[in-house]
Amino acid sequence: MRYYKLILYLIFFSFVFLLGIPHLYGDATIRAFDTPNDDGSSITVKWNYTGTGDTFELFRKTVSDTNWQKLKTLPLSKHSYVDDNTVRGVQYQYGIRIKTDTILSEMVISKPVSAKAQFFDTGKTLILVLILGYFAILIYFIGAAKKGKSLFIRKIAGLDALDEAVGRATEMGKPILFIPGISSMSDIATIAAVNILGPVAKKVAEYGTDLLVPNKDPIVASVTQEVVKESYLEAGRPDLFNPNKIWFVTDSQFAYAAAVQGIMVRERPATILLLGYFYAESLLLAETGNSTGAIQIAGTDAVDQLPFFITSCDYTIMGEELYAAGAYLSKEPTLLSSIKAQDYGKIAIFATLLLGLILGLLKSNWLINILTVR
Amino acid sequence: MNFWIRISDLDRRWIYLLMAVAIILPFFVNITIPIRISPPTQALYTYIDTLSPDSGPILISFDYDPSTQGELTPMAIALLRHAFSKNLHVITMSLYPTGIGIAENITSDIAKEYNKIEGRDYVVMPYAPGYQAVILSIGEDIKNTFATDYYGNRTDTLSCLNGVKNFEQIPIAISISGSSTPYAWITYGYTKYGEKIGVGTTAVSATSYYPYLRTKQVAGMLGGLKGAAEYETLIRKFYHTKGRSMATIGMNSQSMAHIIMIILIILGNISYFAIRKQNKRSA
Amino acid sequence: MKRRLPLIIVMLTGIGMIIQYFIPHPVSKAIYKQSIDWVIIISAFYLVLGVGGIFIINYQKIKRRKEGWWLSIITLSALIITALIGIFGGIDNKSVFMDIFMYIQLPMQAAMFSLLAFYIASAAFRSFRARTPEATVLLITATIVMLGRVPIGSLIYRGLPGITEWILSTVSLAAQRGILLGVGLGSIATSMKIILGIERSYLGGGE
Amino acid sequence: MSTNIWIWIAALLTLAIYSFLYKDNIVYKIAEYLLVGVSIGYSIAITWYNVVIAKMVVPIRDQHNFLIIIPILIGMFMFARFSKKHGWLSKIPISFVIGWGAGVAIPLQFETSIVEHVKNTIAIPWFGGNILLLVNAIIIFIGVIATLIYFYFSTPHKGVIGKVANLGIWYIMIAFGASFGYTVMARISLFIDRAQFLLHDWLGLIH
Repeated sequence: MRYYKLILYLIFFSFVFLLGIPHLYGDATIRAFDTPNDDGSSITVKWNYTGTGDTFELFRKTVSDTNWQKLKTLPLSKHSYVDDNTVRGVQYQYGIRIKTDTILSEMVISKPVSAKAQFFDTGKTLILVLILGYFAILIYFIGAAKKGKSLFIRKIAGLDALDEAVGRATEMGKPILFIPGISSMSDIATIAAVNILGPVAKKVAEYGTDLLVPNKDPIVASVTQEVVKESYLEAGRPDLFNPNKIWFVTDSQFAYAAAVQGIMVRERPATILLLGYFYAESLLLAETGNSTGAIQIAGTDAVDQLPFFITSCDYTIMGEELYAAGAYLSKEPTLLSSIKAQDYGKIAIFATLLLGLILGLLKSNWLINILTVR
Repeated sequence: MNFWIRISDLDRRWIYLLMAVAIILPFFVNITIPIRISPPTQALYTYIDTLSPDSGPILISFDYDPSTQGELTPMAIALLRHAFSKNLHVITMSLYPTGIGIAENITSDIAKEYNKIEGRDYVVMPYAPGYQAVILSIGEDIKNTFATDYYGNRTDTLSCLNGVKNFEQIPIAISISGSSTPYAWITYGYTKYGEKIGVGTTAVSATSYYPYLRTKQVAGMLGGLKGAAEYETLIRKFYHTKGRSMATIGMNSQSMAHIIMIILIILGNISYFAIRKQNKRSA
Repeated sequence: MKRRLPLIIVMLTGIGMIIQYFIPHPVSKAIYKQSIDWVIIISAFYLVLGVGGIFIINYQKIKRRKEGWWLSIITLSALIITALIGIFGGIDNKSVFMDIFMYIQLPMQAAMFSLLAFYIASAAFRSFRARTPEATVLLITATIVMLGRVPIGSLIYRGLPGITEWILSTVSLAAQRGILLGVGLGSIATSMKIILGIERSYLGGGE
Repeated sequence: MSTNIWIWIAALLTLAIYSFLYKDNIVYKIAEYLLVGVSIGYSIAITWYNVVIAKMVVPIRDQHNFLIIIPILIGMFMFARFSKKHGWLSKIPISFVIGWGAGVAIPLQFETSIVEHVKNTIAIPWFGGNILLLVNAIIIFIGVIATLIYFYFSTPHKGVIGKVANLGIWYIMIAFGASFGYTVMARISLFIDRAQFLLHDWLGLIH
């Protein structure tokens, strides 16, 4: 019974409250709130107004202030404003007036509000779910691999050729040229290239062939040097290791290309491996290599450069095959596990695509909305 | 049939030579390959063509560095010639520190062709750091953004800028760029101040502006050497501009080179099939 | 400790940067900004190492009078002179350093880059042969797109630019998207393996 | 003909690079070694200003941001690689850089290369009324699936999977052809630009 009375009171007072607003042009309400998912630098103001007028005038003051300060004149079509000129933690009040050329309405005022910084961006929840899900799949397969479960991976064209190409160089007594792309170490393609370099260097050491690794990135240079040194050690030939053959050339793209072009025509390597991330210099390197008659195997995840490798190299490892190749060659089961996780990721993408197809036919935007990361 | 084998194994230096000739020859021989004007080029041309000297100065921003000069400089030149032919006032600037020298060189060169005077007919602005900040600040007060011009004259004393405060008096801002600066012009110039934006960009980046053209956020666009050649064709036709049409010449070279490549590919294939037939017969 | 510490650092920085992505708080943003500088600073030390290597290699070449030793003198003196002029003479637009860049480095780089005009022709000539159905498709699309981009193409057939545009925005887009999805999954998985300490080839093999 | 000495230098160096098209020769070698030297010198000077001064000296000296000492110390560990006993310390800077890169990449990769592509692929305008757009969207949809199947490693390419993977190859070949043809124009314009430089700016043969 008491609730019943309360509701009645509420209705009554809201009527009084509404009547209290001067009905110059119509009804207006205003709401100001902390902008969600931000660093606490802004407040969002939204208002509703149905009625006539020319423009809105938006005002602001801090709670302790007495004077209103005009923020902005906005067209009647606007119903929100993000005030990004606020001080975190300070309480503000916003007011709005409707203006015609002759009259200005009474101000409608919001409740005090302050900008706060959030600790979790809810707009990115989807990404968090995806990361955790993918992590779980990956860890599952790592566990399976550690238990010795064998994981089937289809053949990757170009990988078998790798052995052959290394063998050919040793037979001919000519060097092998390994180019780990021109990107930095944090590029996954570079890591895959380094993964392939290990086994290749080991084989080279066993046969006593020369291996040249010119680098465009100083960090990559120091890593490839370590990897080759380690491989020579494992092959029992640390005496053959010469750090001057794995070096940093220059960090300028075309100066590097000029130098590598020179190496190709002067050292005449029998085998050239172009593995990693490449830019426009891809064709400069591959064509020069091709003109020397070397066997060339390329591998990159740089989609734009793949056509050029395909035309100028004997074998091309495409896209994510490059990552798989590294894992495959290393014969480390835990590394292979990620290929399985990738395949499950693909299955998830297929499922999402099909679901999206069906929902699209049902005129539902639900999935597209979910996939919109703000 | 030995001929086909020879073609098939043609020394690549012959190909290099053919390409070089195909590209260089059109510089000296006058060939005219008709150029069809694409809608984005036409849109930009038409917009600028409707302006009159009292519409206020147009703004051209040289947002590129020497690496993309080949494709972009002809655009800048064509736009300047169009503007000067129509006696429009021009403001040139650059969001890149390395672009400012290019802006000054080209603007003063073309101005000389038309006897235009710095400060009266056109202004070259100095470099000011920060893309976003510069564009936003022009939206408020351009004389505040650039207190002096490139040569150190106070901007509030220049007659070219009389009555010019911000974007409201500048009918269009054109960003010539091989990178992403046009996006900054769209986001801060168009979205925030409603300024008309024109774009001049490399052939490779041109496709990424089509969505903006469709939504009219970009008023018109020149894409690559082809776009520049189209613009040159328009101003030659309607204003009889003299001076080197770099892009049109370049476009002739471009067409020749493409044709040579296609002939080579066809020859390669004929020789491939001829040799295969030969081998079959001998087997 | 010796083996573990690098892996612990990888894991901590990796997870830290992931968490940072989800936090809009200014503290998190500040940490991110600061961390970028840290990586830049650390990377600069590798340049020192790399340049050191260049000095050693060239010095040995000169000292042992190896074939082309005098070319090493060119590299080393160009390196030293450019660096010194830049550091002591300034790098603004009107400096000698910029002249060296604009009239020595840039023209040579541009010339290197433009060699591609020749290489792309020779690559097309050699490899665009209708050996297999797949190769034929590649060669036909390449030819259509090549023609569709120049004025002479639309003289041959009006619709060529339209077809070019269509190929690029549908079939080509689909394949690129497919490749990129796979590349995305693969590189995320590799990044995760790095954080978990399973992928550690960057540490220089085995141990 | 140009009277500017710098233009002459630039032009001669450009020709030196082009001489490689005929064959490797001493002039190209000189240009190559010079380019390598100058480019490293350039990087050193730029790093000096942009990293050493801007990111190390200024923050410590002017802003008293002593946190910057940490990455400097981490960077210094890199020199430990020359010591047998403390060599393992040299793995610390690389661990930091790699861990940082992996952590930053994971969420961004999900956002830009997975979610965004999937979303764009399923946004098929079924009821938009434009048949052409609808057909294009379906062609893209099929292509994305076929290409992705080609990169599926867990089953051999046989049966239905093999057929779909084969379709994927066709898509890929068309994409590669298109992208090759698309690039031709840009590469040729590079040489056009250089030729104009030589013939106009340097020799003044064309006007």
